[in-house]
Amino acid sequence: MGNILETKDLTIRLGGHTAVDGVSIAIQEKHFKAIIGPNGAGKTTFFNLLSGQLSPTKGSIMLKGEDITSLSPTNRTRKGVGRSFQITNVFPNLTVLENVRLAVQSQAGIRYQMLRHFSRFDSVVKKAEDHLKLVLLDSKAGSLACNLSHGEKRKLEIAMLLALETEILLLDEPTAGMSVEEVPAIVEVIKNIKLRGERTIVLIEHKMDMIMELSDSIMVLFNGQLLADGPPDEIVKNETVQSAYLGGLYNEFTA
Amino acid sequence: MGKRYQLSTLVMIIAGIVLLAVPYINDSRSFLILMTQIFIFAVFAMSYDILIGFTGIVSFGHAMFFGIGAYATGIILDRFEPTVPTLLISIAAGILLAAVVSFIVGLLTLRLKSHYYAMLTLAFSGLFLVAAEKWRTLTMGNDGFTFRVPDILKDRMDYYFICLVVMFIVYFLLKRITQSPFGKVMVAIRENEQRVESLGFQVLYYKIIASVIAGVIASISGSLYVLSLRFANTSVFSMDTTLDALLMTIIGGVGTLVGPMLGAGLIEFAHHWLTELAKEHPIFERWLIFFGILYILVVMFFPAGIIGTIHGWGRKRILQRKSVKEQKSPAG
Amino acid sequence: MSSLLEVNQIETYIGQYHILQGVSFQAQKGEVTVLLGRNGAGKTTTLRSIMGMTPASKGEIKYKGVEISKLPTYKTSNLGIGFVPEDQGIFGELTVEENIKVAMKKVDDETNSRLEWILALFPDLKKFWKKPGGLLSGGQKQMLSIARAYVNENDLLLIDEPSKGLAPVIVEKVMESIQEMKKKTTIILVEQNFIMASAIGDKFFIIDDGRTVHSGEMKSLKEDEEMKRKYLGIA
Amino acid sequence: MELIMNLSINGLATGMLIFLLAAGLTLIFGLMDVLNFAHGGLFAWGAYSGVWVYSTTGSFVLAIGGAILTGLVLGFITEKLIIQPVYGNHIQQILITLGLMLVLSELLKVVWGPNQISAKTPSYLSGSWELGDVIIIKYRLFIIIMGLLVFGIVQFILKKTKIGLVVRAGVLNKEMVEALGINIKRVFLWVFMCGSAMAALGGVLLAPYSGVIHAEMGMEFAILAFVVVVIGGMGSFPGSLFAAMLVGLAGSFMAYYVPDLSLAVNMLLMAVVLIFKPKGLFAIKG
Amino acid sequence: SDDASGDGKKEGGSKSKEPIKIGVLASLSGALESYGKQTKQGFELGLDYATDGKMEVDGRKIQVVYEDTETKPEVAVQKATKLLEEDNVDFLVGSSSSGDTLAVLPLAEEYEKVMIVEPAVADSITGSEFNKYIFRTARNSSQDAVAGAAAIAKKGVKIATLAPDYSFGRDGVAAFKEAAEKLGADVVLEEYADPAATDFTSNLQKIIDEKPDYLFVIWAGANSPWNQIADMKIQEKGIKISTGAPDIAALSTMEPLVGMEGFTVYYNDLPKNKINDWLVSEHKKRYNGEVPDLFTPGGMSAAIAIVDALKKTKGDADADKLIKTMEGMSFETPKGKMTFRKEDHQALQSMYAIKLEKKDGVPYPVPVLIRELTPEETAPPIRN
Ligand SMILES: Nc1ncnc2c1ncn2[C@@H]1O[C@H](COP(=O)(O)OP(=O)(O)OP(=O)(O)O)[C@@H](O)[C@H]1O
Ligand SMILES: Nc1ncnc2c1ncn2[C@@H]1O[C@H](COP(=O)(O)OP(=O)(O)OP(=O)(O)O)[C@@H](O)[C@H]1O
Ligand SMILES: [Mg+2]
Ligand SMILES: [Mg+2]
Repeated sequence: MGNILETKDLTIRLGGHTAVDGVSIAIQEKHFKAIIGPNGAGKTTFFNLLSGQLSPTKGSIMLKGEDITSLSPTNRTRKGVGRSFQITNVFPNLTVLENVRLAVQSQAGIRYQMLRHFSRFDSVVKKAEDHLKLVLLDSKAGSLACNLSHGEKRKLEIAMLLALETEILLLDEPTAGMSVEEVPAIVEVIKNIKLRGERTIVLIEHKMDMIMELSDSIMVLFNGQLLADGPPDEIVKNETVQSAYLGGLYNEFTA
Repeated sequence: MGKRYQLSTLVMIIAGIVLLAVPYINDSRSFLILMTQIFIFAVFAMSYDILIGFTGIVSFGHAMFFGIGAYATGIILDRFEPTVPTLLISIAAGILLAAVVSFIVGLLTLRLKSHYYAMLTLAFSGLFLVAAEKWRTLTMGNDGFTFRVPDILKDRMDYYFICLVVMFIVYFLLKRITQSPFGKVMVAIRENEQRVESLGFQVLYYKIIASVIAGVIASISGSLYVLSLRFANTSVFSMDTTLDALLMTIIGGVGTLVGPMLGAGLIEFAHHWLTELAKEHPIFERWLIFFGILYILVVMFFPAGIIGTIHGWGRKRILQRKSVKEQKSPAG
Repeated sequence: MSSLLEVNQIETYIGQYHILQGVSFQAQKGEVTVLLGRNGAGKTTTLRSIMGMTPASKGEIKYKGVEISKLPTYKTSNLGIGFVPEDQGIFGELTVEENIKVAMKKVDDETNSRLEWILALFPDLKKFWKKPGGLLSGGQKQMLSIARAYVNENDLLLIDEPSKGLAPVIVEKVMESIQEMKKKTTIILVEQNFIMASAIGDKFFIIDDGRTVHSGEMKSLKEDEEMKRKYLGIA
Repeated sequence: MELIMNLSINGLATGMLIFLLAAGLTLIFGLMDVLNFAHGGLFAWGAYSGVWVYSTTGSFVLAIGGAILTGLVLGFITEKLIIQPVYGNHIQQILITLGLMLVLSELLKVVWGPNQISAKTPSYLSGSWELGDVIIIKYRLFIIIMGLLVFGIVQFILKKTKIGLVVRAGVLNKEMVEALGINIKRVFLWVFMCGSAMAALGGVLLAPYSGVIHAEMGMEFAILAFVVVVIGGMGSFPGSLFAAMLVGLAGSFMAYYVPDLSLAVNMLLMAVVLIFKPKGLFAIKG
Repeated sequence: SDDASGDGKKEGGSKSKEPIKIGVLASLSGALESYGKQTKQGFELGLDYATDGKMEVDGRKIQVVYEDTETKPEVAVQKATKLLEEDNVDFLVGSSSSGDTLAVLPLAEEYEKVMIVEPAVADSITGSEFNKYIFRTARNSSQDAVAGAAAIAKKGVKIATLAPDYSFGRDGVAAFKEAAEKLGADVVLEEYADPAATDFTSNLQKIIDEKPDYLFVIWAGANSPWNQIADMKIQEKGIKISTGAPDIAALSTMEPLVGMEGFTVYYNDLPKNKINDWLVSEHKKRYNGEVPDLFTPGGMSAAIAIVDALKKTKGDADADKLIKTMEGMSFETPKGKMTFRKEDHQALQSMYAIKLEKKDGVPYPVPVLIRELTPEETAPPIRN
C-alpha cells in the first residue's frame, strides 16, 4: 500500500510564531495515525494545513501523489480530506438533522440543484438519520444545534465528518468533553471504521488510553516540530514525551 | 416541514385566488394601484430576503438593482416606440445589467464581511445615484422624465393582474429555490460560512448566485415600478428605496418569503390608513410618528418579524407536543 | 464544617424546556465538590443556574446562608464566586492580556502576585501575552479561562470541565493548582476525567436527567465499582 | 500655496466637524456594535435644543450644555426602552432604530415646527482673519479645537480605564463579562448615553457652521458618520478622526480640482478604502 | 356633469347641480412640508376670496380634497389617481416638488382633467413634458432666472454663478445664463456644489479668483452658503452677491447678506394691490398674526384661476372648454395680473427686483422693492 498523504517540510508562521515547523511525514493508506503533543504544539494548525484552512509558508502537501498545497478547503474535501473541528463548529440555528444532512448532501454531490424540493431527496435524509444513530444522537434530531449540551455537540461534529465519507478522516479531539460513559461508544464507532479498513484516520487526542487502543502509529509534535513518529509502545517510552507531555498521570493510565 | 410546506402552498393558492377576485369586487382604481404597488414592493422585498434572510448578506445598496431595472425600462421606452417588444427588451436590458452588476458586487463578498460589505454596497448605490443625477441627457436628473407605455399596460386592472402574477411566479420560484438543496446550502452559509466550506461547498459561488438572483429580481421589480408610474427619477436609487425593502422584509420576518410580501402589504396599508386618518383627525397630522411607533412595536411583539414569530409559535407547539409524547423527532 | 453553598431542589427552564427538575447538593467550605453525569444531564446548567445565567425558577440557592438564586450574574460574581465556563468564554478579539485585565476586579499587589503565580503555572499565556485570545490553541484557551478566574480572590470557584483538551502534564498542573487553591477557596467541579475527579474530589454528586440521583464521599465512589458502572459507565 | 492652505484648513475643519458627528457613532456603532439609524435623530435634537437654548439665553456655552444634557437624557431613554432589548441583533436594531428615527424627527417638528430654523454664530466666534490670501474663519478654528478636545478626552478615558475593553468584551460575550462581576447593562447604558451626548454636541456645533437647521438634517449626516466609522475601522477613535479628516480634505480638494466628481467623493472614497482595506484603515479588531 | 351644467341657472347651486371638485396635491409631510402648507393655506384663502366666501361658482358648490404626496413620486401618483378616480375631481392642483408633479402630468392627460401646477418650478413641466391639460400659476425656473438676470445683468457685467448640483440648480443656471447673456452680461464661471455640502471653500475660492462683478446664487433647501460667503469676505472683495429671496424661514439665515440686490417671487409687502392687502390681513387674522409666505399667493392664484375660468364657462368643468377659456386668460392675483400664455400655459407674472435690508422689529432681513419686473419682462422662452 502506498502513501495516501504526505507532507514535505511543512511550515507555517503565524504572527511571528512558527506554529508548524518543517514537518515531513507520510501516512499510509488505511492507516490509523494519532498525533499527540503539548497544548499549542501545532496539532490543530497541522490539521488546518492539511485541510486547507491555512496555507503553508513553506513546504507542500501531497494527496496520493498529487500536490494539493494550493487547493481550497472545499476542493480538498471533495478530493477526500474530511475533518472535524476541535472547537465545536456546527450550524447553530439548524436542527441536528439538517446539520448532518448538509454533509450528506455534499457527499452525494447535490450542490447546485435549485429547482427540486428537498423532500425529494429521501436517501439523503435517510443517510443523515443513520449517521445520527451511529453517534447516539438520533433522539436529538429535531433540536436546534445551539440547544445541545457540549458533549452532544461533539457527537454532532463527528456525525458530520462521518457523513462526508471522505477517504481521510482528520479527527481533532473528538471526545473532548464527552462523558466517560459515552466515550467508549464513540471509540467503538471509530474502531469500527478502522476495522472496515476503508479509511485513513488521523486523530488528535489527549486521552492516552484511547490512543493506545486505536492507533497504528503515533507522531509527536513539539513546538511545531516533529519530535518522533513510530509505533505506540516506542513513543510512550520516549523520555521527552514522558516528561514534557505525559507527566506523572500517565502511570495511572497504564497502571 | 413537509406538512408546513404543503400548508403554506395551500394558503398561498387561496390568497392568490382571493387576490385574483379582488378587482371584480372592488374595482376602485386607486385601490388597485395601492395593491399593485404592494405586489411590486413585495417582489422587491422578496429579492432582498434572498440576501438578508437566506444567505445572511446585509446590503445597504439594494436600491441599485431596483434603479437599474427602473431606468433601463424607462429610458428605453422613452427613446423608442412604446411597443411590447420594446418593453420586453427594456426589461431584459435591466435584467442583464443587474446581473452583471450583482455578479461584481457578489464577488466582493469574498473580501468584505458584514458591516463593511453593507457599507460598500451603500457606496455603490450612492455612485449609481450620482451617475443618474449627472447623466442628465439620459435621465433628466432628479426631476426625472415621463414616458409612454405600450397600450396593453394602460389599463390599471390588467396591470394589477400582471403584477400579481409576477409576484406569485417570483414567490414560487424563490420558494422552490430556497427549499432546494441549493437553498439549504444558502441557509447554512448564513449560519456558518467557514463550516460550509469545509463540507465541500464553494461558498463564493453560492453567494454570487444568491446575489445575482436577488439583483435580477430587484431589477424586475424596478421595471414594474416605473411602468406603473410611467415616470422615472433618481429616487429609485435612493437610500429610502433600500430602506423600504429592508423594512418590509424585517417586519414580515426575514428568511420567510411570505414575510416580505406581508410586510409590503402591511407598510403600504398602514401608510394609506394613517394618511387618511391624518386628514380627519388633527392628532394624526404627524402620522409619521405612529409609523415609527409601529416599527418599534413590531420589534417588541414580533421579534422575528410577523411571519417569523408566528412560525416560532408553531414550532414551539410542535416541540412541546413531541416532548410530551416522547416521540422520535421526524424530519425538521 | 458548614456548607458554603447549598443548592436545594432547583428547577430551571431554558425557553420552554424543563432542564433541571430538582437538583440539590451542598458544597462544604474548603472542599472540592464534584458534579458527575453523562452528556446533557444538566451539570453545566446547574453551574449556570448558580451564576444566575440561566436563573432557577424554583428551589433555593444559599450562599453563606443568603439566598442568591434571583441575583443578577454580576452581583453573584461580586459575592466572590468565580466561574470557568465549559466553552472557556474567551473574548476572541481581545488579547490574552486584555482578557485577564477585564477580569481583574482589583489592581493591587495581592492580585498581581496571584497573576504571577498563574503565569508561572501556564507559561504559554505569558508567551502569547499580546496575542488575540481567539488565536490560541484549544488547550491554551482553557488555560486562559482558568487563569482569568484565578486572578481574583474568590471564596467559591465553579469550574466546568477544566481538563478538557489539556495535555496530560497540564492536567496534572491544573490538579496541583486546584489542590493549592483549595486552601483558600471552595471549589465545585464538573469533570469527565474520572482520574482527575477522583484524585482531587472530596464529595461527589451525580446528576442524571436534571436531577441529583446520588451522592457521597469521593473515596467510597472510587471503590464502588457497581456505582461507577451504573452511573458513569466505567468498568 | 494660499489656495492649498485655504483648501486644507477648510477641509480640516469640515473633517473635524464630521468627526464630531461621528464620534458618538464610533462608540455606539463602532464599539458597541449597535446599528443605530436613529443617531441622526439624536444629533438633530442636539442641534435644535442647543439653538433654542442659545436663542432664549444668548449664551453659547449654555447652548452646548443644553445640547449635551438633551443628548444624555434622550440617550438614557433610548437605551432603556429601545436598544436594550435588541443588543446583538442587527436586524431588529435596523427596524427599531429606524422607527425611533421617525419618531424623533417628527417630534422635532411638533416642538419647533416644520420650518428650517436659522442658527446664529456667537459674536466672539464669528468673522474671519485674513493672513495675506489665507482666510481663517474663526468658527472653523473653534471647531477644530473642539474636535481635538473631544478626541483627547475620549481617547484618555478609553486608554486609562478599562471601559473600552469592557465594552468590546461585552459585545463579544455579554454573559461572560457579567460572570466576571461587571454590570454590563449599566456600562452599555453609560456608553450609549455618552455616544448620544456626543451626537448632540456635534449637532449644536454644526448649527452655526451651516447657519440653518432642519428636522431632516439627521439622516443626511448620520450616513456620513457611518461612512467615517466604517472606513476608519470600527471602534477605533484615531481611525474615525483620520477618516473624518480624509473625508473633509478629499471633499475640499476634489471639489476644486475635479468638480465633476465632487458629488460622488464620499462614496468613491469609501469604495476605494474598503476595496483595498476591507476592514477599514485602523482596524483594531483581530 | 356636462349635462347637468347645461340647464337650470335659477336653481341656485342646490340639489340638481353637482359640486365642482378640486384635488390639491402638496407635500404636507417630509422635507417640503412648509411649502406644501403654504400652498394649502393660499388655496383655501384664494377660494374664499374668489367666491366671496360662498364656496360656489355659478351655483355649483366647490369641494376641495387635499392629499399629501410626501415628496415621493409613487405616492403622488397613487394619490392623484385616487383623486381622479374616487373623488372624481374636475381639477388637479399641485405639487410642491417637481418630481411629484412630473409623475402626475400624464394622469391629467389620461383623465382629461385640467391641472394647475403650483409651486413646482421645473421648466420641463411646461416644456418637454408638457401636455395641453397643464397650466402653471407658479413661476418656472426660467422666470426666476430672467428676473434674476433683469435685476443685475447689463452690458459688460461679469457674473459668476453658484448653484446646487442637481436638476433645480442646473436648469436654473442654464436659464439664467441665457437671460443674462441676452442682456449683454458675461457669465464667466458656473460653480456647482453638493446640495448637502457644508463647506463651499473650493467653489468660493474659484469665484474669488475669477473676480466677477456679481455672484449670482441659486439656492434652495436645507444648508446654505451664506455664512461662508460672509466669512470669506466675498463682498468686501468687490464681488456683489445676488440671489432670489426665499421664504421667511430661509430669509432668517441670510443675515450675512444684508444689502444684497436680487429678486423675489413674492414678499408680503411688495405687491401693492387690493387682493394682496386682503390676503395679508386675512392671513394674519386666520393664522395668529403671521404674514403670508413665499408660496401662499401661488396657492391663492391657482384658486382664483380656477374660479375665474369656471365663471367664464358658467360652471362647466369640461376640460376642453376650460382649456379654451384658460388659454390666454388673464386673472387678478395677489401678485397683480397673471396671464396663461397660449403656447405653453405658463402664467406670466410680475417678479420683484429687491434689496435685502434690516428692519427694526423684524427678526430677519427684509426684501425691499427696487422695482417691479413686469410679466412681459420676465417672460421665459417657450420650450414645449
Ligand atoms: N491564526 C493564528 N495566528 C497566530 N497564532 C496562531 C494561530 N493559530 C494558532 N496559533 C498559535 O499556534 C500555536 C499552535 O496552535 P494549535 O492550535 O495548532 O495547537 P494544538 O497543538 O492544537 O494545541 P491544543 O492541544 O491546545 O489544541 C499556538 O501557540 C497558537 O497560539
Ligand atoms: N439553550 C438551550 N435550549 C434548549 N435546551 C438546552 C439548552 N441548553 C442546554 N439544553 C439541554 O439541556 C440539557 C442539559 O444541558 P447541560 O449543558 O447542562 O448538560 P451537561 O450535563 O453539562 O452536559 P455535557 O457533559 O455534555 O456538557 C441537554 O439535554 C441540552 O440539550
Ligand atoms: Mg488543538
Ligand atoms: Mg456541560
